[in-house]
Amino acid sequence: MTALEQAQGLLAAWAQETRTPEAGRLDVVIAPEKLVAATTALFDARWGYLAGITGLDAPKSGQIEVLYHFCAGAYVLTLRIALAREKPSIASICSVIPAASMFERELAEMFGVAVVGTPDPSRLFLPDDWQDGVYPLRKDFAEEASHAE
Amino acid sequence: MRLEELWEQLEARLATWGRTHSPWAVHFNSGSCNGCDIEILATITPRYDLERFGVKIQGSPRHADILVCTGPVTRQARERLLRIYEQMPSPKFVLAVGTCAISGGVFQGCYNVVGRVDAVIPVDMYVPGCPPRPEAIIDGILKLLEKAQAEGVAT
Amino acid sequence: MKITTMLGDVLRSLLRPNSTQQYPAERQPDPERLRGKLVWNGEKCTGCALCVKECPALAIELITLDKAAKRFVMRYHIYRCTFCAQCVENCRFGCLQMSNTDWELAAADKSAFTVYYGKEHDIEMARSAQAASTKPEPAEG
Amino acid sequence: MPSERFVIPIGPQHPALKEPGHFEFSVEGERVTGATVRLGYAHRGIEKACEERNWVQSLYLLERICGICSHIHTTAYCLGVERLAGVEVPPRAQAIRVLIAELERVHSHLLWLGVAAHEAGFDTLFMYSWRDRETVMDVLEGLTGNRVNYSANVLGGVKYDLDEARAETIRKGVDYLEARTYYYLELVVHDPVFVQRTRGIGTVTREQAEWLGLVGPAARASNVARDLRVESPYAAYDLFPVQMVLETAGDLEARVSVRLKELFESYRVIRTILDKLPTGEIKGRMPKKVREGETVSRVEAPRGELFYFIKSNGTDKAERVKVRTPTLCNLAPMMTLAIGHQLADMPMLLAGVDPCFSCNDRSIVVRNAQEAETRWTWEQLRRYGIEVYKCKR
Repeated sequence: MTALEQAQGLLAAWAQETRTPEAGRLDVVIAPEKLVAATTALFDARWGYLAGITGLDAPKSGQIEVLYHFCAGAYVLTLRIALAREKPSIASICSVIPAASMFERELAEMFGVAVVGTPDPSRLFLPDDWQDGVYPLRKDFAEEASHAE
Repeated sequence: MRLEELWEQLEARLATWGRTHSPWAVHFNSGSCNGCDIEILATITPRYDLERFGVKIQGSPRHADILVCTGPVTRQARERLLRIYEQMPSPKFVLAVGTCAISGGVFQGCYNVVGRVDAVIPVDMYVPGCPPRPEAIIDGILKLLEKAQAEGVAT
Repeated sequence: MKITTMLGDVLRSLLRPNSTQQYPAERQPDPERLRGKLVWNGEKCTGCALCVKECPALAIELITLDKAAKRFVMRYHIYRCTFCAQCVENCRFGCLQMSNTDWELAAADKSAFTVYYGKEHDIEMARSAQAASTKPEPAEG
Repeated sequence: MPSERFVIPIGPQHPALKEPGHFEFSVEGERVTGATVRLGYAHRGIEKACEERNWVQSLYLLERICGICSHIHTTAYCLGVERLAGVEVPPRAQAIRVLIAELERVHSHLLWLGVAAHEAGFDTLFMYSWRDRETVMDVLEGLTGNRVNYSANVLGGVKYDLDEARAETIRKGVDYLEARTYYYLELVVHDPVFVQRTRGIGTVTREQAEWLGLVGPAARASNVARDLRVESPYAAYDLFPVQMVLETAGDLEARVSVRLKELFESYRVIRTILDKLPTGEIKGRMPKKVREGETVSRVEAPRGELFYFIKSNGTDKAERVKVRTPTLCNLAPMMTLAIGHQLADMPMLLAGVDPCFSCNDRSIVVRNAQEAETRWTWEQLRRYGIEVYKCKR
């Protein structure tokens, strides 16, 4: 049994959809409220480690997709969670994986996703005088001086 | 009267000579990619040995004559750059090393980048390159000292 | 470090040639592939502007004076150039080259960092057109 | 008086830090009771900028995330984009990529050794290792035309080919460096001064390393087998396999020796590539637009695993490029580890992870909000220092 099959088995209870976009990768779509449970299952089985959290903004569909990448050797497992673009919010997984704190803070600052229960929600890496409520990685964020003139 | 003038002139020349023959430099990275920084560090290592010209890279801006700036100025670093410049005693010179410090380079238009160094503080010498070779940095410093010598830096 | 090892090291270092290069006085030969200042030779230029399109730092501008007569002037901003040589890579006619000798570019005056390439009277024309236009230098900084 | 905690701010401009970072250590006596870091001085917003530049422009932008590991960033990006576009990269190009990546690892590890020695107050070793590092810098300059941002990668292949004369220069350089590396390895485990600063300092057990999510040499020093060159060979690593270097002690000394021993692996791989370089083209055809899709590209940078997530929407620009650098994984655990150590050990502990803020700051900052502390500004500390010395006089 490969690591990905094992992961699929672990997550079977919560998976809404399972895809294999490339060799060695597995995408599992889960509901936002199932995130902590799914992460706990992976952590209890010692399946890999959290490699990062990616946010994807899709204004057309009115969603912000949050991707939790777990890596084990050559394999990459991605938990995909779709959130509404209006007031997006998700539970923190820091109680399971403390190292997720930084990734969650990045997500909060860059996409305006409220991470509920994250241990340290303070201002992250943007400058001290950054305007509240402006999220640079959202698609509707306009750079003051665009590169292409 | 004449003697006093002569003395003043002599003093000024002596000061210029001293200041251009052993300038101390302080290095500040205002958001660079590190490329220029390691090249600046390389200039003080045995191969290039900047101390041949009396130039010493040291820590405190209060003891420095030359501010070596690298990188585009980020919003967060802008205040620090200004403060370091203000802390330096006069006469002071600024050397902008690398394309980013001169124009912003590839980072032109990034949201967290204020832009080039001379938009924040006056710059006396520019060294383009991405990053410039250590030789090019030495060349820049020598040109800066030449210029300072020609203009005189008594005050 | 043991004292014997250290002494051996010191003695060996004494016999080694000096590792410091006396740079401005003595010069090493410039590496063949060194990427210095960009040089444009417009004889074969067709004005395709592929070099301009993929420049990551907007360092080059191709000014078309007369497309049919193939009269082009290149304005090159050294102070923006990242010396990546993507333009050299893109040019199908070999018009662009990065000089391996011209790399000591330090200057106190930024105007030295804008270079025009092309035929002399074409450059004059481009310069006067630039001076006449009210458009400021594009995106400086 | 435990309520009157002393906070020592360091940076962003500091003689020991060549890069901007701001640290604050709270101390009781000499013992560190809390450590926080505020980065963001080098945050430039590269991820956003990638969305507004075309695929080729982004390549050079990403190269300038970090001047020390510039090649590995572009390799990760190129591998990902080429996979998305379905471009075949000639084997010769892949081998040259690996060759430059290994040369870069040599330069990065030697650089790190010098910096770590400098932090330990061993400036002779700093000068030695930087002097020898010039050998590999010369090799890289001869091969690619620039000492730091090589710009050797293009989408679809590499720019610069290798000929026999250059291969010979590389071989000579590698032979010299190998002899020097033996010397350093001998030195760092025997020199009493250096050993005092490294042995038993900042120990991370295997469980901790896995739990805290360390990557790269820092993880391998704690016997965690994480090396993507071995686990998931990318580019030409399947043709030129690498042996994983592991240490068990988990302290700073182990981190030093893992890096030095990795150098021998790099030398071996470089020699094998030079001997068995595949023939053929060095560039594949790359379309201007990349078809829709997402990909994950992971490579082993000198500091550990580098993670790229690239999403294309079918145009000539990327929809999203996400970069997770190894420093991010390693810095936060070190801040946790700092607690309980002597203040004097801090520079070494930080040097041990080889933090690269320019890599990191592109996206992240760590700060543990600590309230009810007497925060000292740099100015206050300076005044305090002056007062103390006045009293002494």
